[in-house]
Amino acid sequence: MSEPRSLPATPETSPWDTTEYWGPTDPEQHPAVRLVRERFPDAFQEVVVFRDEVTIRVARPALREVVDFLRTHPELRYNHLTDITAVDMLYLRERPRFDVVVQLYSIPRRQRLRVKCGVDDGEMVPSLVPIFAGANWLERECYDMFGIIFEGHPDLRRILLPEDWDEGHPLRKDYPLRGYRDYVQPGYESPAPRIRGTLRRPGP
Amino acid sequence: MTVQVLVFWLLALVAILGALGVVAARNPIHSAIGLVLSFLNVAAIYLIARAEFLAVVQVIVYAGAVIVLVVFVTMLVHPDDLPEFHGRRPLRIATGLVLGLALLAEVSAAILAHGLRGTPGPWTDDTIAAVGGNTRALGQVLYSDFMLAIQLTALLLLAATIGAIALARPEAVSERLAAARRVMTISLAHPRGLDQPALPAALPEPQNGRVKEAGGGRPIVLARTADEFTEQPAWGEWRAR
Amino acid sequence: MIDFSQPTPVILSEVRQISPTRRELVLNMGPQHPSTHGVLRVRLTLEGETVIACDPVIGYLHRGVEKLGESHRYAQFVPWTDRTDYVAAPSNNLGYVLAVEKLCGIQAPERAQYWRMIMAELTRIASHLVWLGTHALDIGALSVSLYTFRDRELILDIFEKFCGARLTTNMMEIGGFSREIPPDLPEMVREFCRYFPKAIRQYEDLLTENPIWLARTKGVGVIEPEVAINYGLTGACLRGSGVNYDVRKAMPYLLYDRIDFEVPLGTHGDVYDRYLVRIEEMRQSIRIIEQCLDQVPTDGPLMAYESQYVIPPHKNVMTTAEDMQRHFIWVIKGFSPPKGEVYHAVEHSKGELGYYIVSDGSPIPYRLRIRSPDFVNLQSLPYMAQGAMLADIVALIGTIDIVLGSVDR
Amino acid sequence: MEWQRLIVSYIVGFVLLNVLLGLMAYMTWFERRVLARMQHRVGPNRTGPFGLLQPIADGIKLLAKEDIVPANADRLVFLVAPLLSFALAPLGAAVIPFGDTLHLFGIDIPLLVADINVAVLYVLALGSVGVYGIILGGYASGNRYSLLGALRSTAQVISYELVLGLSLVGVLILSGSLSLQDILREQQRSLVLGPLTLPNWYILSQPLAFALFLIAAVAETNRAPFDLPEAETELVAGYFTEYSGFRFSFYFLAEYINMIVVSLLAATLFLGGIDGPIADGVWWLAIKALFFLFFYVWLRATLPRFRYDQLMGLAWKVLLPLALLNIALTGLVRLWGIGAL
Repeated sequence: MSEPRSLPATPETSPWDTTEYWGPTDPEQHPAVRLVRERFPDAFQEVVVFRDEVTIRVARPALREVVDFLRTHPELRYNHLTDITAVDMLYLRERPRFDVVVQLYSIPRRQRLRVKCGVDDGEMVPSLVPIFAGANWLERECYDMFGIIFEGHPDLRRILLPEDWDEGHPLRKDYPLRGYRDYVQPGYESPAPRIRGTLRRPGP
Repeated sequence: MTVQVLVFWLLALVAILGALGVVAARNPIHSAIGLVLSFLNVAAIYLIARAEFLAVVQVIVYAGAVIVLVVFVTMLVHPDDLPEFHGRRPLRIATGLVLGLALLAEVSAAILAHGLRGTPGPWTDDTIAAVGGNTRALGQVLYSDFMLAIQLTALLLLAATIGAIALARPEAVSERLAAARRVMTISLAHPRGLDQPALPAALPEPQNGRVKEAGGGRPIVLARTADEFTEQPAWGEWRAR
Repeated sequence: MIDFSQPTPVILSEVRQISPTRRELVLNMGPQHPSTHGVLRVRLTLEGETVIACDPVIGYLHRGVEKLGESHRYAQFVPWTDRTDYVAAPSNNLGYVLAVEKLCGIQAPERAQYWRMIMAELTRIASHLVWLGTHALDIGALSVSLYTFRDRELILDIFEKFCGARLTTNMMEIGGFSREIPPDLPEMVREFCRYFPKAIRQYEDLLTENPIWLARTKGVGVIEPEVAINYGLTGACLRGSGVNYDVRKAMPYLLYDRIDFEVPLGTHGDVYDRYLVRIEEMRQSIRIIEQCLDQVPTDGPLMAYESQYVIPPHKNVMTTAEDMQRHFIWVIKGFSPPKGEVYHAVEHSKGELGYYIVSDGSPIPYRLRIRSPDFVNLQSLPYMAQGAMLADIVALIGTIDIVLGSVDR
Repeated sequence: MEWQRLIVSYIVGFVLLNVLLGLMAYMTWFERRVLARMQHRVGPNRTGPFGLLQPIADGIKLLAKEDIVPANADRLVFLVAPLLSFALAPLGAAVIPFGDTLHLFGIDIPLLVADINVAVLYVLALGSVGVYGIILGGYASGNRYSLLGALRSTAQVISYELVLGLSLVGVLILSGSLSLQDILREQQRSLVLGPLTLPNWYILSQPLAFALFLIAAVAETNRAPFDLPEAETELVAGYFTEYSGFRFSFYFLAEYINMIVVSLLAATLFLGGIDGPIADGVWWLAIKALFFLFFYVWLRATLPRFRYDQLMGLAWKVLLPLALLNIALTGLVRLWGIGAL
């Protein structure tokens, strides 16, 4: 009994591709894609499908309008804001530097959708707080971790890091994993020693 | 007798010291403590005079209730709202002096008129014992001879209570709360503007889900499929809040 | 029908502009406080005992788990998911593992999926038990917490039997389970299922009809359904308001579509309803576990060994050169899933737990985002706290069911 | 003769105080053991047989701890407040009769420290003064949790003191005296109702007053479900948040002594005190008081905590009207002389 010599990278038909949890996987048949393209011909940029997941990329200034349209259109009704996050695309492309990723879910239609927009340093993304109360902390976290400014956010301050954190935004790709400097505990002169030793095995 | 006199002087001294503390202390709480001290010693003096009931009532009412309320209010008041104790206030000093002198004159006049021991009344040890203790005697006097005065006092206190409640205006708190709520809800992006009309009451339509009595007089709905209660929540008694 | 089409007008201003007046008292509740469930800090503005404003301050347990995810290989990150929501570790494992499997396009064998469901439901019960105990303790019912922790021990014993660990289990692996199920485990789980309904009745005897409990929870912390949706709440916080959204039903993962169970929905959206919903969820979990035990095949593979993304079977590593090689590379270098991005959500005991993974084709995730349910749910605290009393705040923190490890990540 | 009585009284008081302190220490042990049994635990069982030495170990530990005074505390008040609380707590036991007069060495020794003719009021007065320990401690700590605890405690004690006092008025009307000796004597009579011979305990003639007294007493001693001043899940520890070491233990002990005194008082006022079916004596009092102490622990194990507004609502909207109703009814019965009650 031996295992097959070479294994396929990915099964030909993955069970994940046909769930329809994100609507039709053919972009042309997807109602959200069609309607957004009709309604925002200028802002609509592209649609990407991976596995069963449908991602719409729109222009940055129109993000709020698009999301509001997706939320209120009677055929779409993506009324649940699942998540807002960002991806630092520093190593993947030239510009813009970040992608802001909005995950939407329609409770009545039981479908998800992902909306993306690119943003560079110094640019502002329209905040979603006016349409989704739940965007408040999610956008604050984005600001905290990436330094993305959300225009129209009522209370944009750091949320997970201390308010006086002055070392930038840690989820950026150019932020070193261990931070920029050693943390010195107040009242102590030298930083806590960094443990660099090897693992010790218990003796015989 | 000598022991009693000694104890009396001691109690009187502490009572006066406490009273002085009330005036002298800067901290209002310390003043209140001084007042309690004074009251307790006065109660002890009553005890020496064999007026046990009066002594205990003095402790319950004055030390136990009145001063407790004074302390309560003092703790509630923000330190900035307390009157300034520093600096000279000529008007206040003058008023205090005049009132103090008037009181002194009054007490002196009383002492001069009747002597330090005062005039003995109808209630002696024997008459009190005949009635059956000073509690009983006090009750008899209060609720027969001074009935009218007692009732009037009670009426006055009731009126004062009602007046105090009216002055304190419980709705002041709710007004402030409503204002704060407006600020808070707006700032945190209240999903439904505060002034918007509430949605109409919508009782759960029995779709596929079954209603289960969960306890506490409260039903919960068990949804069987994923499609029910997504358009129309299982939400009853909207205005229950 | 609720009209979601109307945009809601809001005026935006700064929270910090609310400065306390003289009659108000600013109280810092936490981060060291008995009932903030860890290191939550709530800045309360009080007038007397009435809460005027409430501002949750979080981040005291922030460890940068997402940053760590971007520096660990895919399989290395599984233990880190234990450390986010540490009272429901297997569910976290499950969410992450499923997201990676979706990214790779593989699926665990049927038997493994059943066992994953059993473990996930046991986790849900364990997590709800911790919630119930601490919630009741916050409101002052002392004994319930001892009872719930007593019964949670039984679940932890099952976990220990299954994987050797009790709290941070690191139970799920990418592709299934690489170790055989202990032969007496099914009987152990069945025994628990027989016992546990009695335990639920015991908790309910202490709380459900208790007049003080009713007075403390009924009508407190009401969230209307559209508000709950707008805040993005999930889990019992959303279902307590009567909105039917349970990932297990709405978008079945694993084999939940084969199981017959019901989703409890509240009718008033207050603390008491969320309590009832969670109690009923525990009953439904028992139902699910029993069905899984009936349906699970006793034999068959537990790991999707046919994929290159899965660690080779231990026996073959020791006997065949190819698998030893693969194993070596898998451990040292990791595996490289295809380029792409996936978001996969599971129904965690606290709500929708989603993992969003961006892969650039290297063995390390390019971006790993944890959409933790309690982080989003906690946002509704200021809304619920409007006009509440100080004592209600602890009930409200309890009813959201937060674990700060998951909120702060 | 006067001096002799005074000295006897002092000795009885001294013995009583020490017994009370010992009881109080074992009350903590009792509570922990009973609570543990109710919660499927074992409770303290390591120090001595059945953990019986645990209170002593706890006492030594608390005495050995550092006595911390916060920087922004009102120092003098902060230091004195727990002493006040602790000193006032056992005084209530002075008026409780523990038995009939004892003849020893040719001296009549009454088993009671002082027979005050306003004993009931005296106990109430002690309760109302005892709150100062809590208020001042909470105020002086300079901590907001302590302040809130003190505020809660003030409002609670004033409200429930009222209920406590009014619930006793029925008993006082029936007995016609404020002295506990007299009330006890009155209860030692037996009541003949046709074929039944019942003790004339006031729990039978005043059940409503008994219930009110019980509720108000739990609130007065700040015990669950009325333990709002020290609600640990809301106010950390309430008024004694900042206290440590033996000052903390003073508050702790005062609470337990208060519980014992209130239990003794309830037993004396409503359950006939030392009166029992056979062989009257202090043991009957002990059994009855133990029942109340167990009741305290039982409540704590079972019930959640009230909210502040519910607590005040209960006192003013439910208990107070009931107490007034009870007084009116009792007064009418007494006035018309119906029944031998």
